[in-house]
Amino acid sequence: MIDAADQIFVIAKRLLLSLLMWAPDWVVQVVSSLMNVAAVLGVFLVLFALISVFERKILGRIQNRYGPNRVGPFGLLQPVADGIKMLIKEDIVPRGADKAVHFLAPVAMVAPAILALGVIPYGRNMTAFSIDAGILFFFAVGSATELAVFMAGWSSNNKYSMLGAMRAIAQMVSYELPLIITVLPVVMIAGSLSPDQIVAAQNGYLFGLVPKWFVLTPWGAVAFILFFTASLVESNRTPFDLPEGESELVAGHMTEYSGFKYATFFMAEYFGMFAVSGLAVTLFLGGWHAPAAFLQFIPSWIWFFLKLSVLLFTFIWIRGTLPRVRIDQVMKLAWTFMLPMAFSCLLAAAAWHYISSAALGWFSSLLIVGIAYAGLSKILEARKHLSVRTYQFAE
Amino acid sequence: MGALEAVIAVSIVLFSLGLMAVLTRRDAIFMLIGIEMMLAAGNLNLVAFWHYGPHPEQMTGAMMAIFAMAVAAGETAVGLALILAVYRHRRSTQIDQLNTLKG
Amino acid sequence: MIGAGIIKGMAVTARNFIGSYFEADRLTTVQYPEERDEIAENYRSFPFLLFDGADPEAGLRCVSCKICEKECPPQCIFIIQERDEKGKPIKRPKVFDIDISVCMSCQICVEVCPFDSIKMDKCFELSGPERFNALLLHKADLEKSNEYYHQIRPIEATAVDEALAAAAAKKKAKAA
Amino acid sequence: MNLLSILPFAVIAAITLAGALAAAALPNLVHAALSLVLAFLGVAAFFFLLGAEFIGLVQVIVYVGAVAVLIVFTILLTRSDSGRPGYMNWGGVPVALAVLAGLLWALSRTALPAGQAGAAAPLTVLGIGQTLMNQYVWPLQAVGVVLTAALVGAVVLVMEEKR
Repeated sequence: MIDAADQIFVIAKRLLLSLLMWAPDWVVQVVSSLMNVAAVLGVFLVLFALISVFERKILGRIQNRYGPNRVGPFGLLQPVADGIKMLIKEDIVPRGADKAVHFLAPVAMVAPAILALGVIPYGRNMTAFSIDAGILFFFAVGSATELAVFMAGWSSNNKYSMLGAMRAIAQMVSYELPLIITVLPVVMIAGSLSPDQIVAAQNGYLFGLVPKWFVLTPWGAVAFILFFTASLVESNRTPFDLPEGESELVAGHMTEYSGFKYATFFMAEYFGMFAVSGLAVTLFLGGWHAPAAFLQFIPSWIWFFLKLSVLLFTFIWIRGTLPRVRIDQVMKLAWTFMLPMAFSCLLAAAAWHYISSAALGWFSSLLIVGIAYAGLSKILEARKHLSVRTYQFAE
Repeated sequence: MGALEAVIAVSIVLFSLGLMAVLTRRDAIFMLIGIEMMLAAGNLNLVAFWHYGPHPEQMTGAMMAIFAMAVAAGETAVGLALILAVYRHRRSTQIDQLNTLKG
Repeated sequence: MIGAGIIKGMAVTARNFIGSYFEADRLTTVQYPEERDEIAENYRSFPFLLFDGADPEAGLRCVSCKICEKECPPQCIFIIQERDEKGKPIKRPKVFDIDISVCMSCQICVEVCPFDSIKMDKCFELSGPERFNALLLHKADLEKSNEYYHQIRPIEATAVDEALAAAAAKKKAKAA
Repeated sequence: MNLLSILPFAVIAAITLAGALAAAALPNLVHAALSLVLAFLGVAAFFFLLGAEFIGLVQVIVYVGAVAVLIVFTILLTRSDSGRPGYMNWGGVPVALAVLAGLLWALSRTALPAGQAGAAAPLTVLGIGQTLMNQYVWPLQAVGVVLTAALVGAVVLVMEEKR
């Protein structure tokens, strides 16, 4: 019975497919992938609606107030209200705008985020499209969003959106490297690029209680924190939401959008968040594995979405806490701190993997990462106090 | 008209489009776009011949394509850096205006 | 250390977030239309005319001396004195309008009124369907009884009544 | 080549060539750069079609993710798209057509190996990794050096001369 609950969606899909027995096999194949797409889209559209209201409620609670509780019970119908408002709003396209590119930008922004969602394993054999090089596919699709940001910034024919787009692209390009290098140790240890193998590599429990997730190894913990910070930057979330810094850039590359196109950008940001935190769960938090042996009776996909919501809560929690970072600090953090730390994770992972006795391996990788962290903090902290801020352009 | 011939024909057309872009455009960046297209056509050829070639298990074509891609990326970076450096001195990227070397 | 400040900050917001669920006094929001906070004693919104007894016409204190009309800084009070059939002015206003979209609740009219006939009201839900006529309150809308005055400002109302009673007694003693 | 495998081939070929033609012909520089991206995606789809899945993904990362962004950034920085589209020197088209005709003629004359049409083992990432590390170790290091040199070179070229 437990296995049935776990595989409920897989069985349901097989039942639906069995209705098509008479069709040629390529029709069945097309229909099955369409069903996968519909499932992924349905789940994440609902999650998008929920998280847009939860974000405002959690931010409210952090600031000692309630957050939306007027529309529907506990404010849960607020996304419906927002959606209708967005649909009714007039869609203004600036006269000087480049019509075609202006229209295509939100589409080009949402498409990669949704594509990236197809690769993540949501439960035991519940991956929408299991591609052999799934992680590579994720990054290939992820890098297309920079172009969409440029299209939005350029076609709006407005200085602010151009500045916002340039900041966003500079930020996203320079954080793609740490993002990929922190994933490297996981892929090397798991020995494959496909998310299913990576989740399988995190199976098993140490005397029944401690799961063999990568986040519990020293290099994994550091890589997870770096990956999480880099994903904050990739999805333009606070404290790295420089492109749409309200105070100086109005709404960055999204300034000239209104109505449904703006809602699409909003959706693209959240889908980007889902995709990148889904990957973080797959790579570091053991995908759909239960945290302890005796908890395995709960279906696997519940574990995945529990971990996902913990990560999404942290996204919102960070948004409620940290102030926005200056663009040169963002760049400096990427190249002087994140990259060396990511390389040290690589070394630590190698040490952890190849040293025969587990305990010694564990401590040696902790040592490597610790030395790197201490060294970098000392270097970067020292320089911070000494160097007076030099204004290059504002003489 | 096997599959290999079809792929090669497509890459030939792609190559000649790239050549046309290089020849007809005045802007240096357009020339780079043309060169990129020619390189992509070359890669396509390599992979096609690897896939339909006699010894696919040796993966020579695929390896060659990967290395070609890596070098092409490096080349584009340097090319664009050159264009920027020229732009800073000449304030324009129109090629026919960059003829101060002419005697 | 690089991350130390961030962790401290996150701890603060975490305490706030969890505290908001457990410590009731953290959330001071009042769900306005359903729950209503009691308003302070000295809160004032716009002026209103006082009348004694039951009948607003007979008991109206205002004698239309027009001091408040002159004194009002934004000049939002408009008074026309009542005249009997022979045209002789009677000590009662025929028209007494206050444009509350102009009135800035400065309470000068209350201070200058020698007869304590105009006081500041406490009701603030005055939004009207349109901007001009709805916000021009006429005499009928402005008249409110002394009991209402006692209700909204108990301390001040009793003080005013005592002063009036003392003045009346002194006048009667002087007359007797 | 039954009907089923011609359809995806034709669609992808159409997309690639349309993107390439647009990139070559469009006067507006930004439109050309974006249609170039379309052509790159088409070529990546070709690689998927030819079973080289890994190379298709690398193509998307390298070209769509990096090269296109570089081109677009250069367009921003040089503002060379300042409205007046440079005249098209139409002299180049006949040359390109001549090259096209020559190559097609050469293609039609050569007897290409029929090839087992996809009997090859699919290109697994594991396979690529092993060959990269075994037969192609030195070329890999050489490409590493080339890329670093290109990186340093590009930065030096563009760095502001500290006057």
